[in-house]
Amino acid sequence: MNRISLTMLVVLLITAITAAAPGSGTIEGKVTYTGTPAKPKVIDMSKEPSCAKMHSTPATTANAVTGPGNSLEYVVVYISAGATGETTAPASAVTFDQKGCEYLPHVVALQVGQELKITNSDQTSHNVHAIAKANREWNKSQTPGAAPITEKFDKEEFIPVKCNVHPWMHGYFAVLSTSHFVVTGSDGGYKLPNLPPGKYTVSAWQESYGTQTQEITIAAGETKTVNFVFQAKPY
Amino acid sequence: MDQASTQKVVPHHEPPHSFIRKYIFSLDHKVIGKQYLGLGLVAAFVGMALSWAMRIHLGWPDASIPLLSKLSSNGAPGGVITPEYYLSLMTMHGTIMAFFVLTAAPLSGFGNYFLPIQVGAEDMAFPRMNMSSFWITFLGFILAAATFVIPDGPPISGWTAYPPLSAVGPDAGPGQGWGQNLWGLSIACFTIASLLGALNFLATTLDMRTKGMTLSRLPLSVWGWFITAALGLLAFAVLLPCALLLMLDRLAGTSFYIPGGLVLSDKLQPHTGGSPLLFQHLFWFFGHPEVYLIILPAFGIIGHVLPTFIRKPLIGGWRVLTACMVLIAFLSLVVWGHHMFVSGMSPYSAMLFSVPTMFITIPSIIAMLIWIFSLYGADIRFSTPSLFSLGFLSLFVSGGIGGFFLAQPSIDSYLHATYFVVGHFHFTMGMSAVFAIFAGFYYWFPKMTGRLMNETLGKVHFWFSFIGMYGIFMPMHFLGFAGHVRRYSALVDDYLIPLIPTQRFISIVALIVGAAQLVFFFNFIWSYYKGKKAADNPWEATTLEWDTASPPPFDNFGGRHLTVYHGPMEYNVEGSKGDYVMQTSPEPIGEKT
Amino acid sequence: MSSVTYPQSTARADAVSARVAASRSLTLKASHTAIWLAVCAIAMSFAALTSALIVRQGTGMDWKPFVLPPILYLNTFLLLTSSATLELARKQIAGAAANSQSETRLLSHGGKWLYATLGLALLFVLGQTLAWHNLAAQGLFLATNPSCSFFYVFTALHGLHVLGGVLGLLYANRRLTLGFPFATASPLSVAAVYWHFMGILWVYLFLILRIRM
Amino acid sequence: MGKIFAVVVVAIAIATAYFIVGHVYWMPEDISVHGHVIDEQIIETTAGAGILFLLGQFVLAAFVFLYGDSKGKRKLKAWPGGAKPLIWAAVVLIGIEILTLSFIGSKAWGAVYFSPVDPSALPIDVQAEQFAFYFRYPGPDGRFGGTHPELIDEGSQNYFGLDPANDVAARDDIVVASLTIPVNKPVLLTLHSKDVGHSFYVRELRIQQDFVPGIMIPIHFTATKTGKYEIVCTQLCGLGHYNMKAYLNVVSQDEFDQWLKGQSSGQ
Repeated sequence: MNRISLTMLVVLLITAITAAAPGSGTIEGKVTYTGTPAKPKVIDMSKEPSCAKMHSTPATTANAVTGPGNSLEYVVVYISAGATGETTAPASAVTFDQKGCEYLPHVVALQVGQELKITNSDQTSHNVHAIAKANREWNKSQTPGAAPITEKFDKEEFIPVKCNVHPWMHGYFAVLSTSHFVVTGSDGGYKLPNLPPGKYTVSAWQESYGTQTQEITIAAGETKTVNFVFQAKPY
Repeated sequence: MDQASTQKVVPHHEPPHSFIRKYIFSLDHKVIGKQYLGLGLVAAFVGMALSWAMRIHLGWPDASIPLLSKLSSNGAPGGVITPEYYLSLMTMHGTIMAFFVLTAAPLSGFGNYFLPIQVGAEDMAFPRMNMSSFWITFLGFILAAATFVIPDGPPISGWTAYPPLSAVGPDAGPGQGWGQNLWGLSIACFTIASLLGALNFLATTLDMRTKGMTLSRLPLSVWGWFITAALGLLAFAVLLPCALLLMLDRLAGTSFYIPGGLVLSDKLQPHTGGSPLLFQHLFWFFGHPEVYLIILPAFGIIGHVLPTFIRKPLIGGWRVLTACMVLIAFLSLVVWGHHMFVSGMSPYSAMLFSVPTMFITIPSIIAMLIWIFSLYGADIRFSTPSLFSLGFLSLFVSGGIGGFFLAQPSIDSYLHATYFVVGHFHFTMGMSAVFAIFAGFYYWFPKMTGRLMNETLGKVHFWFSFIGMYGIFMPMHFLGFAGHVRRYSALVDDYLIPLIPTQRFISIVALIVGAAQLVFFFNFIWSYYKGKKAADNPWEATTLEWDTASPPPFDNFGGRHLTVYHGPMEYNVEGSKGDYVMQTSPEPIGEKT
Repeated sequence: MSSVTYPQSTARADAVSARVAASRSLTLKASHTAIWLAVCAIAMSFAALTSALIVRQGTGMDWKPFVLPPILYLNTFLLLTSSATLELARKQIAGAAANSQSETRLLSHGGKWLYATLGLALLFVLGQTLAWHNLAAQGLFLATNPSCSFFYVFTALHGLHVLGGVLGLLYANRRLTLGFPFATASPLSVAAVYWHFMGILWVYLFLILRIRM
Repeated sequence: MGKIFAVVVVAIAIATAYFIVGHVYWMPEDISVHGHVIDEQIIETTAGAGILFLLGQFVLAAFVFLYGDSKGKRKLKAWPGGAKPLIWAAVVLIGIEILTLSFIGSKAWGAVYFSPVDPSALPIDVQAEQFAFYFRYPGPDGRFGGTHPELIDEGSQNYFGLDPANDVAARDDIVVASLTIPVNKPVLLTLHSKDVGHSFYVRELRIQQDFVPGIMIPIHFTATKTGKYEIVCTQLCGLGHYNMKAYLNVVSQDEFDQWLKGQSSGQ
């Protein structure tokens, strides 16, 4: 094969790839519930006055946060199968703050190998205890004003994280192997853009209600809607 | 018979020639004694450094100690001590001080060096066992020190290591993984070594005494070590299985101490039916005698050193003080429950344990009266050893008083686990023992090295230490009355915040006292090489160690066979020309014991 | 600096040989003392363990008794017999030592009984391990139930002590192969104290387990 | 040297006495029915032990002061009477002190532990865990729901492992992080631990009692003074030990009923 045909082949490849970009599809939708979810419980922070006085309205449990129109917040929606060609984790770190003895955000999603930056904005010491099973379990204290703790995870896992000093502090590290993931906001809506055409399995994970999956095929430039409905339990 | 074959059965080895045999794996009780003292000094320095870190943190919670950040990036990120690292420091401070300093130095250190000489033997009964005791202890210390370099860091469950905290592994918190395992191994080593050592001490005292060294002529130091060894044999024999069961719970999944239905770190623990109180009973059955394993050699040393410097025998001779020590040792075996008044043990047994605990004060107070009233009409010579002995008397009175409070369940229910307890046991088993160690160290240094320690530096060391000890530990009693809970890495409770200045004051005094100990280290090193040459009997004492060269030759008495004619406290005897009579002097006098 | 002059080496050699007898009897006396004290300490440890068993069985609601492997009866018999054979060995050797002035090897008298003792000891340990296999076959392991835990701990610790005793007997054995006057029956008598204690200790542990199962 | 030593010892003894007698640091006011007995016990012990302390230090100081270094010029005197008077003094005096203290002490102890529980006492279930206390009131139905360790889920504040789905009694249980009790009414606490050993210590109540995992430990008391007090943990329980605390609110009966109503509507 001579050099000219080789260069032509390369040119063709490049054009093909660039052409694909604008034509990438999007999956979007809304996560809602049916039935009656547990009433959010008021958290009694009296043992930690410095935190208690940071809440004008008392903080409440976040294991099932609902919004208008039965929307569910803090649901992790991600491509669990079908996604291709993404291994490198983004260089940007995901931040996870401890403020008013609450985790901000309650659920943080990040990619395998991506850096997690944990900060303490409180006047009290916290200990961040990642109760991992697939990954290495760790438990580190963070005194007020201490430097951020940075960690990485090398396996896909939904890791419960807690602070033993303030037992009500409970959150999750959603460590995903895909780069296509999103955590629903207060409206329960989500959007997974830049998906090359193809067949995908979309999964939605909620800490109390479990995981749901749906199959979907999208063509180039197409935007499809996938909604998830969880069965809420009063207790 | 030719000498070669003779050696087969001569238990008392020949002078070694290789360096290793001389200084490292030596069978010579004097070298082993020095090794123990050296280990004790190193351990004491480590333990003291740990307490400095704790004191700095308590006084100035957000102060940064750069050195610590190098030692543990998780435990002290940026040099600021995290709550769990404070507990690690506390745990290792207690473990190292209680075992590797206060038990090792006065008993195994001075005991190894001087017990055989004082009974006129040429070595311990079992030199090889003696050597292994030291090296097993050394291994134990290495294991304890190793906890600082492993990733988890040292355990955080205190030197008492109560299960389930100490038994369920990493779920209980940082340091409860390999840190706690190494800790357990370290304690096991120390225990085995102490048992072997106790056998050696007892057998040597009973069977290796020289001609004329009847029990009534033993120096009080020997009595102290002998009684301690007997007590240790019983106490450590219980600690060993206690620790074994704990390790099995940790590593083999058994449920001796861990009950069912425990949830740690959101994990339901796979155990059933164990009893945490069982551990507490086993532990304190050892743990309370341990306090006396530490203080009885101190009693012995003071009983031995004081008469030399007041130039009088103690009132009641050897009998009364020895009887007190025996009584204390015996009672210490039946009072362990007073550590558990609020532990959920039956309130009836609390009352049962309270009474013998109170009765321990009687022999203790008799001993104090004997010492104090022996000063009456004396001619006290104020050299450093005597100052430390007198300091011991004052400190032990102050410490013993706290016992009256803690021995009563009703009062203990208020003072338990407060700084009152911390102040109390630091006065009694801590500082009293330390002062006795210093008394012994300044007293015997000339014999061990052939040189005298510098008196001026010694007195500086004494005054800073003596006043300092009160400055540190008396305020802790006061904090106890204010309900200041111990083992807190930071003061966040509303009623504790006003007490921070007091903590800061204690910290400052502690740092000054710590600096004063450096004076001692310097004096020790300097005198070792440059100190004034010592005569064989610089203090004009009577016992056998002063009847040989300084330092003593390999077989202690250069082949002489001593015969003992008198008791150890023949000072200012009527009708004798000098103001003291050596135990070996045939000069006939009315034997007064 | 020393006020005491160290004897010359030749003088020392005599001094040493003169001390031989004295030192030897001293050490043997001390060894007897030590072995009795060691027995006390070991008894203390097992007393602590057995009281732990009683407390643990009383507090936890999860105590499941099991049938002790029958081979334990045989093992008990083996261990007690070994005490008897040891006594036979001692009797003959002591007798030989008393009236032997020559270079006789004391072991040639009653040595067979000593070897019999060692053999029985090893059989006992083997038997104990068989008992473990028996339990394991029933699915009873160290952590299965507190009753099993205590069984394994007792037998394992006692077994270790027995092996320690075997070493002691081997040492005494070596000393007996020396010619007179260095060979004496005494090391054997020291080992015997420990050995009989091992038998008594096992009977005690066995009874405790028997009662508690 | 001897004179300096004597002066220092006396100075230390007097300073200590000042701090104790002057109550520079002291117990807070007692707010319990049983507490005054313990306080009297502490006062008596302080008096008895304090005298011994001062005597010991003063006699030591006096002897060191009098019989200091004489460079061997002084003729030595023996203590007249030898050991016997000292031994008798110790045995008799201390014996008496010990026996009296033990006698009064056991009464004080009995007042705390052997007094019968008032049948009308308000039952409260207390759980200690790393690193907080949680308190459970039976709610309107007056019955406690069963607890199931495997159901414990702190994310949803189910600290006790209640099973409201299947257990009706559990549904109205009130779980809070601070202890609110009515004044002058007997209270019966049942202490149990979720994980490791803890302790329940309220200085003002003169009560300290460990939580022992695997055991339920009942304690009862009556608070006599309204106010806000601190409950702290005194048994080393892990890294958050220093910060394991809760508040005790002693309120009037009416306020208590109000509070309880508010809570049960909140559940």
